[in-house]
This record gives sequence, C-alpha cells and structure tokens, in this order.
Amino acid sequence: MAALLPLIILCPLAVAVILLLSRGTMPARATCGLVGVGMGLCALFGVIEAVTFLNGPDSTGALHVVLWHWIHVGGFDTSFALTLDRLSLVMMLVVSCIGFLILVYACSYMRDDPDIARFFVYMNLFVASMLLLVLSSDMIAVYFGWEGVGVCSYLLIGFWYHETPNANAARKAFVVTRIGDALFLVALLLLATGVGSLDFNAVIQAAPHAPHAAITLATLLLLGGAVAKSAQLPLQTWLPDAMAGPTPVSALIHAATMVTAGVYLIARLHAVFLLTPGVMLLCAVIGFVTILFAAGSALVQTDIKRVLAYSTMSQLGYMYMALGCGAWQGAMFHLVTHAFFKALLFMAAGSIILRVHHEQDIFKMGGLRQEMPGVFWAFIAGSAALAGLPLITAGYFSKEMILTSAYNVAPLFWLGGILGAFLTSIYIFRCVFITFWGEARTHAHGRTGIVQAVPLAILGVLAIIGGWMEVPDSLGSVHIFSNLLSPVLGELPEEHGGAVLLLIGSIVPLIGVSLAWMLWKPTGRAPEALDQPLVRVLRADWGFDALYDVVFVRPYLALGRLNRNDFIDRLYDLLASVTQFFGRAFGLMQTGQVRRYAAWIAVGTVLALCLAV
Amino acid sequence: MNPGDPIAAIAIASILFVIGLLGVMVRRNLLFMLISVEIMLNAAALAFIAAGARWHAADGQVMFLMIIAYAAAEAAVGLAIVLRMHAAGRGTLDADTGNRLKG
Amino acid sequence: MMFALPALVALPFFGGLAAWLSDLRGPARTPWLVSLVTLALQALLLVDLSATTFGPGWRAHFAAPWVSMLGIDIRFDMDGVSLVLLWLNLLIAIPTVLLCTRHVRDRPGLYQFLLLATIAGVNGVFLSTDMFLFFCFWELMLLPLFGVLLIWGHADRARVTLKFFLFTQGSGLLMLLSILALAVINAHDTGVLTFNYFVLAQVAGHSFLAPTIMLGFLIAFAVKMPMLPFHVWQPDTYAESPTAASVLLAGILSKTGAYGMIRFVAQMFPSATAQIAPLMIALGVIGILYCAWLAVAQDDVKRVIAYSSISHLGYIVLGVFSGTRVGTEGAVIQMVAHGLSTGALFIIAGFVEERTGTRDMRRLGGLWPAMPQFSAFAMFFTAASLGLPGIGNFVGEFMTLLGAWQISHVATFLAAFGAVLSSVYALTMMKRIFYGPAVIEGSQPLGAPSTPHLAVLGVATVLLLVLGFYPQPVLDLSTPGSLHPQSLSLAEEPAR
Amino acid sequence: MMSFSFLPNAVLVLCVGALVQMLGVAIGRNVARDAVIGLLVLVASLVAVSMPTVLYMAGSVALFAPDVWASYSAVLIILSAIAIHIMSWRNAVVSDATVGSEYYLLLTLATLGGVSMTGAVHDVSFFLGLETLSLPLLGLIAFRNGRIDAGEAAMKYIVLSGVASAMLLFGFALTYLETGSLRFIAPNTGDMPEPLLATMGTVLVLSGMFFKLSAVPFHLWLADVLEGTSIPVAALVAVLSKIALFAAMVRYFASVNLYMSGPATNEVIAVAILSMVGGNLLALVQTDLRRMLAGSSIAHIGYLLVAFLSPGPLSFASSAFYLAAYSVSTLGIFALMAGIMPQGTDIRDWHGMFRRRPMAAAAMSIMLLSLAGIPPAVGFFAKFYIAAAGMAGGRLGLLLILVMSSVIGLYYYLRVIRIMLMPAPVERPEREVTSPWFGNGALIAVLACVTLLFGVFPGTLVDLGRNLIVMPSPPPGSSGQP
Repeated sequence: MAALLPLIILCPLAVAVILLLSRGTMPARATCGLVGVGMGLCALFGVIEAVTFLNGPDSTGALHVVLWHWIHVGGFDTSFALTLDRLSLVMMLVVSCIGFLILVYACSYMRDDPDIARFFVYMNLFVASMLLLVLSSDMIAVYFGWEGVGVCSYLLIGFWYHETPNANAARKAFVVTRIGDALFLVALLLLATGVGSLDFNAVIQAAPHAPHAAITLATLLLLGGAVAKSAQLPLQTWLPDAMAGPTPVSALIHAATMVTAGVYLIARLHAVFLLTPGVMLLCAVIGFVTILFAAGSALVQTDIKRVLAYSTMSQLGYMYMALGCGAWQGAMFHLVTHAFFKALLFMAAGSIILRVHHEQDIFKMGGLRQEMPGVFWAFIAGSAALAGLPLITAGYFSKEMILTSAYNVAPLFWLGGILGAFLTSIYIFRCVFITFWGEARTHAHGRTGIVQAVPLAILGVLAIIGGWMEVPDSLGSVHIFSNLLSPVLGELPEEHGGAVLLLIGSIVPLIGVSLAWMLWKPTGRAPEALDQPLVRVLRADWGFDALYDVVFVRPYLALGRLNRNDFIDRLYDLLASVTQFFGRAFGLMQTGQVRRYAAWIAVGTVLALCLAV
Repeated sequence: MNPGDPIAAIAIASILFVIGLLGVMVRRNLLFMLISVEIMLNAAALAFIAAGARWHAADGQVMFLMIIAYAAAEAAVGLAIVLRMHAAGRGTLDADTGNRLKG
Repeated sequence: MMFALPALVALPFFGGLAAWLSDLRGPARTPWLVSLVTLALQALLLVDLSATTFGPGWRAHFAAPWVSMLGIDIRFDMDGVSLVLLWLNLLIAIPTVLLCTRHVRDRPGLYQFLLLATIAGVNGVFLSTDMFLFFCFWELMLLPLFGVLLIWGHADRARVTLKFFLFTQGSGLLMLLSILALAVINAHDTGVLTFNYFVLAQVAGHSFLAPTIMLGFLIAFAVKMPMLPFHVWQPDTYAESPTAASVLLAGILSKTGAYGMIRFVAQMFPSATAQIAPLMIALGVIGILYCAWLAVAQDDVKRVIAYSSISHLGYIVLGVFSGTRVGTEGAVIQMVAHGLSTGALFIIAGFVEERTGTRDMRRLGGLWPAMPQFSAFAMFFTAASLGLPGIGNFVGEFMTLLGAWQISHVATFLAAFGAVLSSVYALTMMKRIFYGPAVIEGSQPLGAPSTPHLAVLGVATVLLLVLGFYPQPVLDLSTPGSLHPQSLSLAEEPAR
Repeated sequence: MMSFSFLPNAVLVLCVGALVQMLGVAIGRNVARDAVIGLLVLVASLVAVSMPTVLYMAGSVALFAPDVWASYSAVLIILSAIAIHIMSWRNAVVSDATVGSEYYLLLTLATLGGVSMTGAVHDVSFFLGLETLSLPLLGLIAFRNGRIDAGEAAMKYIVLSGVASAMLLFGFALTYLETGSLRFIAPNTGDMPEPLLATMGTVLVLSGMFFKLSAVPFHLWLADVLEGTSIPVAALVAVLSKIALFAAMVRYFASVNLYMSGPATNEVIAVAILSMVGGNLLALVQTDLRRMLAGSSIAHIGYLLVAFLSPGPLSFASSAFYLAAYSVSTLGIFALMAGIMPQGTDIRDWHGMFRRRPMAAAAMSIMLLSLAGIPPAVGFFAKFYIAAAGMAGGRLGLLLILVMSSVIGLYYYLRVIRIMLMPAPVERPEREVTSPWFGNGALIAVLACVTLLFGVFPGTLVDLGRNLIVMPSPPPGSSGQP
C-alpha cells in the first residue's frame, strides 16, 4: 500500500491549502467539517497503512516510497523519500490518531473564535509537517518537517496576535528552538559532506567506518537539536511560555507530538548513538537533571497549564534518560503513553479553562468536582497515569520500564527517576485537589459539549489501559510493544532485580498522593499559593529565564541599539570630512594677493630645481 | 672678463632675475611690480646675449630684440590696465588691498 | 537567433524611450502600458532563448566590432547562469513597472524610461563578455537609478544618492584599472590588444600580477553587492529610495555584484581566489552576523530589510569563495531566492508605508487585522528570509554552507548560527509591525489591498515554494560555462 | 645644411584676417559686421588648415613643422575659437556697440597665437605665438566695461604671466647657452658643458609652461581670472590657451625619453600628482561654478599629464582624444552659462533647472557627466583611453591617484546635477534665466550631440587619432649642434 503513504501527509496539507485559499470566508461549521473529514481520512489511512504493513510480507523491514530528487549536485544527492518501518509506524499512528482526536476537540474549543479558519490552517500544516518528519527516510526531509513544526508552533503560540505577550512567547519559543535547529543543520552538513547522502540507512551504514571524532561531533550536535526541540535543560525556557497558545495547541504540539520529535530522531539513529557512549551518557544526565528540575518547578506553579508544561518537561526527561541508558523501547513506550495521558490532561484542563472564563490560576478554581464530573474523571485518569499509580495506569508500566533499565545502567539514574516519580505524584495531585475539591471559588458556566467529551473519554480509556501492551516479566510478562519495535530497535536487554524495583516504584507514587492529600486536603479556608523567595525562584524556572535575559538577550539588544547606526559608516563620514578639510586648506592658497601667487610660483620653481639637481 | 666665458654674465643675469622675482614678491605697488617683471625680462635678455656671445651666433641678439619688444608691449598693456582699473573706481595702486577675487 | 542577445539589451531601452515619448502627449496610463508591453516582449524573447538553446556551457553568442582599433567589440555570450539571472531580472522588473502607477504621480513616462533603462543595463551586465562593454554597462545601469532616486526618493535623498554613486562608481574605476591591466598584459604577451573576456581569462590565470588585478574586480563587486566593509551606502539608499527602486536595487542590482564575483573573480582567477578565500569567507561570516545584529536595532522597516539583505548576501560570498561546485550553484540559487524574497518584502514595506504613512516601527503595530492577506504574505516572506526549509532561500543557504563546510568548519558553524540571529530580527520585525494591540496611524484608512499587489506576491510565493521543493532544474542551469578554449566554439572572433 | 621653412596656411589666413579686421575697425565701428568678418576669418582658417601649404620661405631656420599633430591641434583651437565667438555674441561683453569690435579682433589674434604655437619648432616662433596669445588675452580679460573684477583679473594675469614668460625666456637662454641652438626642443642634459645649467634651463621652461597650463602649484591665477572675466573669455582661457600650450609642450618633449627619470620627468610627475589631487580638492569646496570649473580644468591637466608621461603607441592618441573631449565638454558648459544664466554663476542659482529649462539642464548634465568620466558621455572613453595609455606606460601609481582624485571629481560634478534636479529652497529667490540666442542654442545642441555621439561611437575619433601616433616631428637637425 505504498500509494497510501503520501496520502497520509497530503490529507492535512490539502485541508490547510483549501482553508488558506478560502481566506477565512468559510463558515465555522464548514471549516470544522472539513477538518474533521481531512484528519479523519488521515487517521484512517494511517490505520489501514499500519494494518496492511504489519500483515504484509516484510512486516519487519521497511516500505520505501521515493517521491522526487531534491538536490543532486556533484557527489551529493538527497531526495524526498518516505519510509515506513515499525518505528515510524508507531509515531505515525500517534500523530495521526491523537492529532485527529485533538483537532476534533479543537473544533468545539475554538468554535466561537472568528479566526478559526486560520487556526486550523496552522494546525493542519503542523500535522502535515509532523507526519513528514516521522515518515521521511532522508534527514533533509526530516529537517523540513522539523522546521515546519517549529514555525507552526510559533504561529500557534502567537495565534491571538493582539496580545503582545503572546507574540513575545512565540518569538522566544522559535528562537530558542532555532538554536537547536542550527546545531541540527550543522550536523546535517557534517554528515552530508562525510557520507555524501543524508539517507538514514546510508548514514547508519557509514557511521562505523567514519572517524570517531566526527561521529561524536555529529551525535552531539543532533542531541543539541533534540534537546532544544524537547525543551530539556539548558534550552527549556521556552516551553512554559509557549502555553500562551490555545489549549489544543498545547495538547497537540507541546505535549503529544512536536516535543517528542527529538526522542524519535535519537531512537531512529540509535545505531549511531551506540557508537558514542559519551554522548549517550550526556543524554542520560540531561534527562536526569531535567526530571528533577522540572518536577521541582511544577511543584509550585499556580497556573494549571504551566503545571502541565513542567510535567511535560520532566516526563520528556524520563525519555531522554531512557535513551541515554539505551532503553529505546522504554523511551518510545513512554512517548506513546505520555502522548495519551498528557493530551488528555491538557484537553481536560482546556475544558475547565473554557468553562471558568479563561481562568487558569488553580487557586482561583476549586470544587469543580460537582460542576463538571466528566472532566473531573478524565483529569483524574490523566493524573493517575502521570503519577504512575501502580498497575491500573499506562504511565506506571512505561515509567517502570525506563526505571528498570536505568537501574541496570546506573542506580543513581534510577534513584533520580524514583524521586521524580514521587514529586510528580505530589504536584499533579496537588493540582487535582486544589482544583476539584474544596468549596467553589468560581462559577463554571455552560457544559462540556459531546464533541469535547468523546476525545476525552477515548484518551481517558487509553490512559488507563494503554499500558497493558507492555507488562514486565515480574507480573505476567506481556511484550506486545517491545516485540513490535524490536526489529528496528533491537531486542530488549535482560533485566535484573525487576521485582524489588517494581515494588518500590509502585509504593512511591502512593506515598506522594497521600502526602499531597495531607498538604492540600480541602480545609475551611481557601488554600494560598505560598510566596517565599525560594518558591518564587522555583516558580520562575529556577531563575533560568532571568539569567539568560541578563546574560544574552539584554546585552545583545543593548549593544545593537548602541551601534544602531553602524560605526563603520561613521568611519567613511570621517574620511569625507577629512577630504573637505583638505579642500578648504588648499583653498587657503587663494588669498587673492598677486604677491603670494608669485611667491608660490617661485617656491614651485625652486622645489622643481631641487628635485632636478 | 673674456667673451668666451659667459658664466660671469650668466651669474649677473641670474642675480638680476632673482632681484626681479623678489621685487614682484615684496613690492605692493603695482607699478613697481611691473617694473620688477621688466627687470626679470631683461635678465633673460642679458642671458641670451651672453649665450650668443658664447656661440658667436646672432640668434642671441635676435632674441634680445624680441624680448625688448615684448617687454615694451607688456608694459604698455599693463599700464593701460592699471589706468582702466583706476577709471573703474579702484583708487589705489596697492596690489594687496581690495582684492575681490579670492578662493 | 543571432540578434536575440543584443535585442535583450536594446528592447527594454527603446521600449522605455517609447514610454517616455508616449508620455509627452496622450493619456496618463499609456507609458505604463507601453512598458508592460515591452516587458511582455522581453519575456517572449527569454522564453524563446530558453527553449531554443541547450546544453551546459555557452548557449548563445553574438559579436560585432565596435572600436576595432583598440580591440573593443560588442560581444555577448549567454550561459546558464546568465539565463537564470536574466529571468530573475525580468521577474523583478515586472512588479516594479506593474505597481508603480500608484506612487508615481508626476512624469510617469520618465520614470518608466529610467526603470527600463536600468533593466537594459543589467541585462547588458549579465550578457556582455567584452570587458570594456561589461564595464560600460556596469556604469550605465546606475545612471538611471540615480535619476529615480533623486527625483522620486524620500526626504534625505540628496545626500544618500551621492553616497551611493560615489561608492559604486569609485569602486568601478578600480575595476577599470584591472581590466586595462589585463588587456595590457595580454598585449605584451601576444601583441594583440583585445578586451575579449575569454582571451583575457587565459592571461589572467597565469599572470604573476593576478592577485593585484583580482583585487580591483573584487572591490568593485564587493561594493556593489554589498559586503562588509563596503556596505554602508546600502541601508541609506534602500531606505530613501522609492519602493520600485528599492526592489530593483535589492532584487537585481546586488546580484550583479554576485554575478561578477562568480564570472570575473572566481572563474578568471582560480588560484588567486583560493588564496584570498579565507579572508573573504571570514568577511562573509562577519557580515552575516554583524548585519543581522544591526538589523535588530533598526526602527525603520526598510532599514531592517536592508540589513537583512546584506546579511543574506554573506551566504553568496561563502558559496562563491568555497570554490566548490555545490557552493557556486548554491550561490546562484541564493541570488534568485534572495532577489524574490527581498523584493517582495520591500513591496510589502512600501505598501505598509503607503497605507499608514510611516516606516517607523515605533509608530506601527497590530496591523494584522487591518491587512490579513498582507500579514500572511509578510509572514511567508519573513519565513523565507530566515531560511525556512521548503522555501528557496533555504536551498541556497544549505548549499552554500555545504560548500563552505569543506573550507572551514568554524566559519560554517558561525554562519549557520546566523540563522538564529536572523530569526531574532525577522520575528521582531513581524511582531513590531503586525502583532500587538492595533495602533493604526497615518492619514489614509487601510483599504483593501490592490489585486496587482496580491497577484505579484502570490506569484513570488509560488516561485519560492517551487524553488524550495524542487530546485534541481535551476541547479542544472546554474553551472557557469567553462573558460577552456575547446568550450568556446560559440565564442569565436568576430568578423573584422 | 639647407633646410626650408614654411608657413602654415592657418597662420597666414589669420594674419590677413586680423589685418582686415583692423581695417574694419579703422573704417568704422559696426559690431555685427566685425563679428561676421571674425567668424569668416576663423572659418577660412579652418578650411586653410586642410589645404596644402602655399607659402614657403627659403631660409636656414625652420620655424614651423608641417605635421599632423600641429594641424590637429590647430583644428581643435580654431573650432573652440569659433565656439567662443558664437557664444560671445549678444553677450554682456559686447553689449555696448562702442567697444565691441575689438573683441573679435582680439579673438582672432589670440587664435593666431595659439595656432602658431602648435606648429612651432623654434624658440622664436613659439615665443611669438605665446605672446600673441597672451597679450590679446589680457585685452579680452579686461574687456568688461567698468568691471573692477575684470581689471583685477587682468592685473593679476599680466603680472604673473610676465613672471612666467621671464622664466620661460631665461630657461630658453640657458638651454641656448648649453646647446647653441634655438630649436624648440628639450636638451638631453647628459653631454653638455654644464649639465647643471641645462637642467636649470629645462626646469625653468617647464615652470613657465606649467604656469600657462595652470598646473599646481602654478595654478593660483586661474580661478581668479575665470571668476573675474566674462564667461566666453573664461572659456578661452580654460580651453584654447591650454590646447595650444599642451600641444607645444608635447612637441617640446617629443625627443626626451620620459621613461628614464630625468629632471624633467620628475618634475612633470610631481606636478601631475599635485594637479590631479589639488585641482579636485580645489573644485570640491567651491560654490561658484566658474571657480569649480577652474579646479576641474586643473585636474584635467593633471590627467593629461599622466598620458603625457607614459610614452608609447597610445600616448599621443589618447591625449589628443582627451583634449578634444575636454574642450567639447568645457566649452559646452561655458556656452550654457553664457546662454542661460550669464549672471548666475553661483551653483545654487541652478536649483530646479530641470523643471525650468529641461533641455538645458539635460545638456548641462551630459557635459558634467562627460567631465566626470561616466558613460555614455565622451569623457568616459577619454578617461579610459588615458588610463589605457598610462597602463601601457606602466604608470600604475599615477593611475591609482587618478582614480582616487576622480572619485572626488565625481562628487562635485554630480552635486551640480543633483542641485539642478532638486527644487530650489524657498528662502532663496530664483534668478531669472534668459534663453540663448539661436546660434548659441545650436552650438549647445551640437556640443551635446558630439559629447554623446563620440561617447557611444568613439571609433571614428579614435581612428582619426590613430595617425597622430606618428609623434610630432622634432625639428630637423635636432642634434643640438649647428
């Protein structure tokens, strides 16, 4: 079914183009219909493609579709080619299906926005480029998708253009990720000149024979690109601000898909990364630090979306730690489950925000349990999965998978992971308790429409049962997911001490939840966001924002202002005025007095005589 | 001074020439300037005579006559111009004052 | 086909003349129509040329004696690069003529004539392979622009125009010296005084004076492009000139400099170029970063675009002086893409100025709801200028960087980081003009955009996208024709 | 050694014409008649140049050389004289009929001087020509009635040119002392009894010539004279006398090897550099159009000297071409000033000229572009030609200076064009513009067309200059010893 592969990308693209050409004249209802149909087809094709591929002749191999040659100069040759193997299949399913759900949800979320057409143009463009990113077999095409999702995220963060903060957040997001993109680009140059092609297989085959330094540099640069895209330390500052965009955007881009692109890229090139253990260690460390960093910051946020943003950061930290430990399956598995429950959480939060007059401060909410039971249960499901409550949630299994392999690499990583899990359960349930328990501090109006409820329900279910496709040996081993990916990512390594770790990993979240209950259980008075300096620093991204602002942004802009009209120009002006000066000085010879003139003639002659003799 | 050796005469001529040049440079009175120019011309004429004497040729004398003629003509025109300026309203013969043309 | 090449030069000139004369009597729109017809004819001519000439290397040739005693001929040759740039020239020319009706009230005929004369001169520069002729066109193409700037420019035009002219002409004289030096050396060696490019190119290679002679060319082209440190005339000129002139300057005249670097520096003096390449690449990278840095600090929209334009031309320098094929072809792509995107940006800036009455971004803001289509286009071309993949500029930047990477890793790394800085100023510009609360000032209300504008911008968008996703056809064209004698079957001596 | 001497036809015709004009003035004053006669005389001499020589004089001394260089320069001189003649008519100079007649007589005499200088191969003939040029010039400079400026200019000129003539003569004397011959040719100072004196002689002669050419540092009089006198006479000073002098100078140094750095060569190089830089600097800061043109003409002399300094096949051809180009453009500008704005010589008076007199402004721009050396005007090709000669002569340093100084030149020429394009500032009253009389208008048109045509098709003029490559014949028997 090679023919379907391009169609999967073309569907959202076509929708985007149609909406673009309609120039916003299309009524909202028609727009939603079009989007629904387009993304529905996209998801449908995705599923069909997946089924046919897995039942196909070489379901362990890859399906190649070469579209056209991009550049063919001298020895360098790149082409637009799509490839479908089990890895990209997983990603493709996540993007298309969850994308479908989120866009359906968005139809009702953005119902009243006059610019809904523009919104869906961006969204569909995003889905298209994300699909290009995950499906293409050539790194240059990946880069196309990579930058495409970046610019779409910029456009969507700044979607409500009339508020300057949004514009700033959007610019920040793009510029910070652009740093990573530049690193990625340099990596591409390195590989292109070294290998002569940017095809994944070619690169992977050429890597072992290449000089080790070059490979290290390449992986380092790729890691940098991935880190920026996934908002890991030290390039994490953009993600919390990115919450300025509409909530579906946060759900789709900044939770489910775009931020995980880096994980996908590294997993895709794991063979190359295996050659450079140093870089992998660095990757693990980055993940390790980010887990704790983001969890700590999430602990004190007051804005519900920022809580989720930081939790996304720390969950991605888990994935990077897994990648660093070589647990490719674990990373991918967590990616999938995280896509389920984080999208769920965001959409639930979106429904809340929608119904409380775009209020996002959890301390201004409360007692929403009765007001919106459906949303409440959805949020509970998501939180449980995020906190990784044992056995009944998807998050539990994926996290355990990572922790086990982390333990096998270095117990320290495992410890960090456990600590992170502890914090996670605390902050997310802090959010739950404050938001849904206690007396109502705000009035929710309207009711969550069916169009929002259905995606919530589906994702809620997935968030609960989604984990059972990969159950560790200790409790009746199911290995559907890892078996699915093993042709691409290699066999699962043998694990030790599984049971004990599982036990600890199951208890810790429960402790966390109960602790959260003790701290924020509904009392007579409204809970207050505590406001100590330390807390304020934590809340403000551990002061990273301020640091970067002082160290990079301000000096750059200030010096630019200082030199705004270009000192080089001044130099030329100086030259001009000097010439003018000489002209005047020379004009002074013209005193108008004959005697002086005669004197000059005499001087000239005498000088000439001296010159001659 | 033997006629074969013109150097002495050339020396005198040069001295005259320099005197004339200095005269032009130091005197402020127009008439004196013109006179100094005449001195320079005559210095040149003298040099021609000396040179002619050296080569026993008449060319020197020819040039001498021409220079005299030219000097006369120039003096005439110069005086005419001075008078004209006077008529045009320039009261003084001082060449330094009242210059209207300058850079 | 013999006279196709001279026709390419003569047609715009005489068309412009006709437009001027038609302005003396008759309705006000006639000159406009006349020049449009002229451009249409030129388009036909180019289509014919592209269709009937084939192959790599030199595709068409024309030669006739001019000042035979000094060995000066009228000699045109066209290879793929010339063809691409001729097309670009036409593409830039059409909007400048098409959109000028709005902001030229007085003496439109003269305006058309000057524009078309410039275009004719540029065509001559891209075609002529007699050094003297090349130099003539090089100087000639500026003269009409001088008039346009002085008559229709903005407030500070007087000072700026002279600056512009001094820089370009002064550097041109240096090039004249170099050309003469080549001719004289050739005359010494062979006893034949000629300005034939191909003959002189043979001399240029193995002359011990080559580095010195090359400098003359190099400086002239560097000033025209412009690149650091000769760029100072450019922001002022772009800012003060009328929209059409800005579009011409940024779109096509800067490309003449780049073209010269490829044809008269890199090709004629390979060894000397290799010697000076590190310096030039360093300058290019510094230019990329420095001008991107300056662009953030500007308040005038046109100045931002101007600095960004210099910054992007740095990539061309990288490509040309990388000495690699991929770099050179990338430079050509970059020329085309940069011409289109920057021209479009200037059109948008001109439109904004025309509607709001100001170019000062401190007084602009929140224009998105007022002009949604234009904001969308502005977004696109901004994205183009910050090198988004899928748009032509990325192809150029990627290939030039690919070429430069083989020379210097560090320089290429820094140049790639220019992408970050470019995103900073580009998005800042977007934010300051289109985002934020709406503060619409200026006398005219922001009416609906004129259809011609939208059409032009749309065409530019499509072309850039095509270039970005499928650049191969242009790449196949953009290998410069070689100078080896056996390849000069077309470039034989003219009949004396 | 039996040599014959011959008299150029032009000289003959001009002498006779001058006599006729004197008779006319003696009989009775009628400006129109005298003007017509003067014109006829000039035209006749122009015709006569191309005729075969009619008058030979037996004698042992050759006074004039029958070569192409002489007749080319003569033609240039006579043509510019005709142009000046045309632009003077109906001009402030000859407005009052009482004195107008002598004007044309003096013009004819000056032309006579110039023409005879171009052919002179003997000190006597050169000196005669020179003074026949200078003395009438004095009269012309002072010709404006009741103008103190004119008188002052003439006064300065007569004193200084007297000094210069004296230097010239003293130099001749010294040379004669060494060589024993009055051949109009630079001595090669090697094999002389007292080489020092010979060197001094050459240097003095050069200084005298440079004064008449107004090369830095002997240039100071030029600006004042041009400003003081009337516009046509200014054209005469700036164009005609310089052509004559340069032609003579080329002939004088025809036999000196200018590659070797002799005393003469060093001085010429120094003066060339000074003139190029100094002239442009001088013009840069002027606000009076005439003073600006003075500066520019000084600079152009410098350019010419570059060609003069680089002997070779191109040297004479290029300098001949350049002389023509320079004369055409400069005469054009003066004609425009005389026709459009005889009084308005301040540059700011030309504000908005493109709106008030489009054609005149266009012509003016063409002339200025030609002087600035920008295509398509002829000045561009002329500068290119000179640069070619310099490059062939290996004068790279001089050429670099030429380039740098002509960048300065660009500035002030284009500033004038800019001023003509920009509208006048409101606080400054617009000076009224007159419209030139038919002849002057035609003259301007012709000059503009010539500037453009020779710029686009320089081939013809180049081919004409080709046979000038035969360098001006040094006088017969120039070995030095009689």
